[in-house]
Amino acid sequence: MLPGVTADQKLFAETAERFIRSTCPVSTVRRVAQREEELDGGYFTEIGELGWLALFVPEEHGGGSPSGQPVLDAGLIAEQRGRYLQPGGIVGSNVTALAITLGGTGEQRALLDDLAGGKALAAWALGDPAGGWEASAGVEVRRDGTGFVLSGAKGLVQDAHLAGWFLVSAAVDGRPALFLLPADAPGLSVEPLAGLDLTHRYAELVLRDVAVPASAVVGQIGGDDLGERLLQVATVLTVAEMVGAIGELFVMTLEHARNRAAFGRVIGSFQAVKHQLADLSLAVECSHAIATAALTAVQEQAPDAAELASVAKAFVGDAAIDVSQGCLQLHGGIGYTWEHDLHLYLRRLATDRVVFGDPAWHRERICRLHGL
Amino acid sequence: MLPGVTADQKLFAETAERFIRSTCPVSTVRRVAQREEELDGGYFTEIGELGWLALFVPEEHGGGSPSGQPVLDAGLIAEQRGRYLQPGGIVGSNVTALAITLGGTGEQRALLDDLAGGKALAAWALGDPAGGWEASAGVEVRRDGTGFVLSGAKGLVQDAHLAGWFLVSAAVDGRPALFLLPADAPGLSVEPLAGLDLTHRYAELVLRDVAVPASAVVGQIGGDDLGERLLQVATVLTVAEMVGAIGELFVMTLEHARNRAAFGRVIGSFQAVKHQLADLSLAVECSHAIATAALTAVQEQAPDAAELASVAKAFVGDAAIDVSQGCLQLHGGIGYTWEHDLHLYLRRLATDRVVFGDPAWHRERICRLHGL
Amino acid sequence: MSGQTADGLEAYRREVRAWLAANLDPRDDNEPARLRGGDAANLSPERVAQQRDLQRRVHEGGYAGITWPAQFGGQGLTAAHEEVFAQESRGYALPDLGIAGLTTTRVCGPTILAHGTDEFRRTHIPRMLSGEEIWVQLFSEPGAGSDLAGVSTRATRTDAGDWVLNGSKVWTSGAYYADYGLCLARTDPTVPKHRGLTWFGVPLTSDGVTIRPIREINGSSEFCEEFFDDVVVSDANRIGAVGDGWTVARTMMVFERLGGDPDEAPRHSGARELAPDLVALARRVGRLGDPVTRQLIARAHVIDLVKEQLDAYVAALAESGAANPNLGSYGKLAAGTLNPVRASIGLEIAAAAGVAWHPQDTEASTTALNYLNGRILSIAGGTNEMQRNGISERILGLPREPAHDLDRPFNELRHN
Amino acid sequence: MSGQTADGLEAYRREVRAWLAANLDPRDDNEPARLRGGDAANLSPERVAQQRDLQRRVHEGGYAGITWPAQFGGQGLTAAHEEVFAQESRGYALPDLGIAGLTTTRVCGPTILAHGTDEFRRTHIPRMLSGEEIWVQLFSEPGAGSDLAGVSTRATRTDAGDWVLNGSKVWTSGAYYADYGLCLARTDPTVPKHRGLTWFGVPLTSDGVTIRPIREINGSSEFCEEFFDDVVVSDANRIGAVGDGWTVARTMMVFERLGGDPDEAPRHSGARELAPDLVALARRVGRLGDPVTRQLIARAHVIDLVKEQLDAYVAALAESGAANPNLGSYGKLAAGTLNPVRASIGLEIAAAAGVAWHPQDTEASTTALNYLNGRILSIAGGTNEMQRNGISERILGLPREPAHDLDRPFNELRHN
Repeated sequence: MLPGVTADQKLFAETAERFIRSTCPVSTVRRVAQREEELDGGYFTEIGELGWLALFVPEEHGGGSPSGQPVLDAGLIAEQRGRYLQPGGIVGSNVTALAITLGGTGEQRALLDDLAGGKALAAWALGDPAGGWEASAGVEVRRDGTGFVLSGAKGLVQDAHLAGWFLVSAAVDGRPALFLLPADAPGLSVEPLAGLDLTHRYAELVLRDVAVPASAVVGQIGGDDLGERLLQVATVLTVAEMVGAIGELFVMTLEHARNRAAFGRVIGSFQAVKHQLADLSLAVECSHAIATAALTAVQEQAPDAAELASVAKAFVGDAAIDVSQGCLQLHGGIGYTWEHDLHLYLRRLATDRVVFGDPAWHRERICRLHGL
Repeated sequence: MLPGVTADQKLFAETAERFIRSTCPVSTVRRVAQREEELDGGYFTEIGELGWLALFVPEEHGGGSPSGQPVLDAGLIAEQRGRYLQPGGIVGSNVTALAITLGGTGEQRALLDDLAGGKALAAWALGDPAGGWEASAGVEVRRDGTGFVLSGAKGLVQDAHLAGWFLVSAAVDGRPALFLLPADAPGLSVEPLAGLDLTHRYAELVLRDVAVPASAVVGQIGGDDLGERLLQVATVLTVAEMVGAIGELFVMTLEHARNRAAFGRVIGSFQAVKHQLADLSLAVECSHAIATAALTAVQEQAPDAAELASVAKAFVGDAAIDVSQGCLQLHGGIGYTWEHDLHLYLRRLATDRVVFGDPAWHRERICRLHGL
Repeated sequence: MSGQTADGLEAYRREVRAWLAANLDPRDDNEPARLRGGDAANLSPERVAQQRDLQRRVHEGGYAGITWPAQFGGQGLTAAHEEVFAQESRGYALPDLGIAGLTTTRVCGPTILAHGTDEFRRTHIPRMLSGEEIWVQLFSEPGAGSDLAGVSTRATRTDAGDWVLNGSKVWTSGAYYADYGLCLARTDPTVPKHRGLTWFGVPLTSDGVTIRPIREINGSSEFCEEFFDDVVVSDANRIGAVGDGWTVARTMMVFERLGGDPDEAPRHSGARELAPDLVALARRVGRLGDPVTRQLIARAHVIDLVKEQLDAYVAALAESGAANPNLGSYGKLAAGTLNPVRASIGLEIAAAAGVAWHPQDTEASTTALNYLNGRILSIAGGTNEMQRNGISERILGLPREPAHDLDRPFNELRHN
Repeated sequence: MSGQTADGLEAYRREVRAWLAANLDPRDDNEPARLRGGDAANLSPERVAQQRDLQRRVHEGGYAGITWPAQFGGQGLTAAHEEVFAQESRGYALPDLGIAGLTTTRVCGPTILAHGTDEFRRTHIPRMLSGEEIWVQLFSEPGAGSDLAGVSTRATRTDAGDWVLNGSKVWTSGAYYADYGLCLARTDPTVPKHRGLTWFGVPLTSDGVTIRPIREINGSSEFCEEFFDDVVVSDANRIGAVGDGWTVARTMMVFERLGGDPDEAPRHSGARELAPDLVALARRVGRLGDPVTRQLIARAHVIDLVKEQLDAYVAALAESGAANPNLGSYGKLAAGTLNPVRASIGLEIAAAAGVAWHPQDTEASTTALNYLNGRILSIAGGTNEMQRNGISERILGLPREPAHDLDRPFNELRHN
């Protein structure tokens, strides 16, 4: 995916792919999705051992990234995870680890070892149930002595059922803040949602007068750009997962067109099919290109990091629908069957398109980033 | 265009086409467009004799329509005018005649004979220069004794340079009103605009404290649906012109694809070209269908007339761009030359798309018509 | 129409009216209309048995197969009589044997009437009219979708003159409760593909027939696939001449085109609701006032009305008589290209609610379901690509695709 | 690089620097960049003469054709020297002979260097470097656009061994101020189309040559068409062997692909303006606060950045060496499909202002001009359809289109 990957990064990505193919291929993902099998708890400690959850964690807490460029390394993993529709959203754990690393108290930092090793998982509760992705969305905060009381609901929390910790965004006196809460905090409940995606599960995080001590705040209230940085990282990692899924879906469709025959020829020899495949592959390459640029900019904290992250999500979000629809069309009837993997990709992509901001939300954000 | 045309209507449309082909074919339109030739003043008295301007005029003023269904008859003429890119916007004259017929004073009705015969032309000044098409757009009215003073500007007035009369929409005390003003009214000026379309010319109508007597009001101020009816009629006639142009553009492109050879075959034998032509022809047929429905509903003053007129303009406005772009693509380089007629269609359609409301304006109107 | 006939029709109308009132229940409008792509598994064995009974009652009353020949159990009357019955019965609960019921009376029955032997017709047509036999089409195959004549299910003749069937069929609506399949099989693979085909009426209870529901991507199972393992079929069950299957198929496709689902007939002109699904959704997510959402709602409404008016326009042209018989492709391609756009509009309006929802939130879950169903008409019954071929070649008169497969023996062709 | 060479390069850099300061004017950044599709008629005869003079001065200074062979008037130095000159001269007003000047040094010159006779090269290459000869490509024809090898301009051999040219060429950039055309003609119509072609250097002042500007739909005239009526061309002006024109053409196309307009090089990463044309337009029509307009502006910006990053991504892949050499088609197809979308976005934002405007209103008129220009890259230099063929066959590895024209004599083919 990145034209300039180092040998270390290449090895890291190849190891990831090998692990996935042997441990959790799409056939396993499907059984988990159909609730015929629960995700093996060992999956997370194994990927912890592989270092997927340690990329944003400092060395003293068992962390580190192969290239010293954690966003790029996480992007490589995300791409492989997307290709094979890996379950258990780890973007939340990675982003929570990054938040604690950048702004956590000593007490909070103690959690980093568990996060890095996959012994604890975290989810980021940012958006509200109506599709807003501002920190303030969905939750009200009132001060109570030195602490706070949180009320409201956050929507579309990825794999909340697996999380031991929640990083909750909210606004205190109009200024963005991050709170780190254990899943068993009184008043906090996870309400599972039904959904399109079968490979991730989503929930609403409901906060009923949840009392939170000041020590639960990560970073400064309104005092830094931590939330903005997390949004960029979560966005580009989601984009990278989508790019992996889009690429795999396209390859699957190209193979189909090469092998399926009609009227005595393979369908991939019909110009109308060839041209559709050319257009789809353009969307795939454009998605790769803009994702690479966005990952790089966010890694380098470049001045245009926020913009490129939003441009990437806006573009890849639309491309995901176009490629899904085009691939379904080219598969014909067989793609309409439950047994075919195609719909697992279609469902995942339509959902990832929305997670951490749908294209319309990011387009409006692009205008605001430019002061419009 | 209308599956249910009567024999009289068929004859009327065929006579119109014959007249255009012998008197003002596209080669003549081109010379007028390039200012190599002025439009023969006789054109309007001739089309007056053919009855194109008399359709909305009562018999006692020299009017009448072949089928007694003036909107449908005018639609047939509009289609032929669109096919051959006829100059001199007559929608304005027809709509002004309709306004006077429905709501004009005795004095105003005296103008009907000249309008019906093409001896005087009128233009309707509705929209403002920024693209609003509400009656109130662009012009302020203050009362002055029994009369009024109008100030402001109306935009995109079609062929204002030919008009002896202007029907000006405005709001009096927040209620829509129509004023009939002679082109030489003091304070009124026509400022020619440069533009994309070469076959119609557009101007801004500037009103600098134009004093208007009460006798210039057509119909009741805010008291009836006259303005709404005029908008529907102007919209569907513009749509009918567009459908004529879209159809002709498509036929031109189909002929090109049937005759142009590349790689030893006609290009219309390549599946990628065939499929583009199929999609374009679908857009053409959909345009025909919705235009027919809208013309019929407006003729019958059906409950859904307003809605269908707006749906037709929204759809055909978008289809006009799609078909223009598709036909340009299939023509290749030759379509990029000034000498080829294609760009005359492309320019006219992009402009007609906006006149009396672009698709976005009509889509918002559709929501409002449904009380949203 | 002569005065006498009109009198006759009025008498018929009175008879019908009396019979209906005495024999049928009023229609229950709360019963959900069958939805394409919805879960049709609600046709339980009990429900099917009940509806068969109802059909038998209508047949015994003399109102099944009104225009069908009397010698095969029909009533031998005119289309005008049929129309009278349709008008009068509108308020009653008529038998509803689901999609396979429609296939029986609109596709398989007429095809058998046209091509079956007298003996076959005398045996089966009355049973089709009385609800005793439900028939489905066994046409599409896993390896032959768009290429309809590319079927490779084999029928081999035995020494006794009967046939042995091997192969599989797919996308059969409602086969799980049907009795017979009208099955297209290849009887001679050594001739070009259109020439070696033959139709058979296959009892679905025969040894070697396996029927499996297909689970679709939306989770429902309206369609089935069927497997044939050495299924023995009597030569008496052959429909049409050996090798003449494509002629029969063409007849069948005409009936198929005519026999659309009446629930899907174009709506009448007049006041129409503004994209009610999307307005409800936008209200639910609090975006009714958002200008971007309003544009999307109006776009969907434009799509709805344009499809409706295109169908009406094509129907009006068809009635005028002189129209190209292939114009129906426009309506199909319009649905195939515009339905997915409309489905995506739903996702755009819904944002988060379109991908995850509280179990009871039907506005949201419908949006997702529509997205999954959005391309059904882009694929089923002739893909968009096939419609574009048909429009460009049969309406626009452009050159046909070079054929690789018309003159060569089927067994020398590349197939799946 | 050895220390000595690096020293040598540094010495060269000092020479260059001194020469530039003494001989050239600083670059005037207010001069408008050449805009594709804009009116190039501003290359007046005076301007061309002035720029030829400047080119002569650079050549006399020893800085024209830095890497070209010394025996043909070049400097015989390395790419590193050329890069040094490029770095140092950035702030100076270098000769600008417009699009035909670029064609001379980037396409025609290298092609002639590769395929011309020694005598021809000794005569013409130095003149190309000194600004004395401006060359254009005479390749496309009215009847041969996408089908590049389908040219029908005929060159017939005379008894004296010279050639007589008849036919016409089209879409030649800047021919109105050029001296020579490198012209592809059919010398044998009885063999398949790729085999009967030959190239000639044709003085554009020859008897029988007519050059006419093509007026484009946007009203400008960047391109020309040329007519040849019994134009006599000496056999000494032949480039490459008789009948071997397609080999030469392939060389030429490689140079063409390499020699893109430097003004169109990908912009550098970093802060970028948000679709400045559309923001100005939206401000002008008072819609900057309209959510629908903001979505459109952002869509355009996404298009701009994705095209930029796609080009950068493909370039990075190409630098890695192992990339498919056809990847450039992606950038071309992206421009060909996305530019029209972006142009339509302008029309949508502008509404009334996009179709009629006060003469001085450049935001509005630019919108309309962009709409007319929007498909230039969808057609010129290989249509979208040709790019899709290339991508599907040469990158995705799908079967090639069946060829109707490769093995049959040209004069038996259907052509325009």
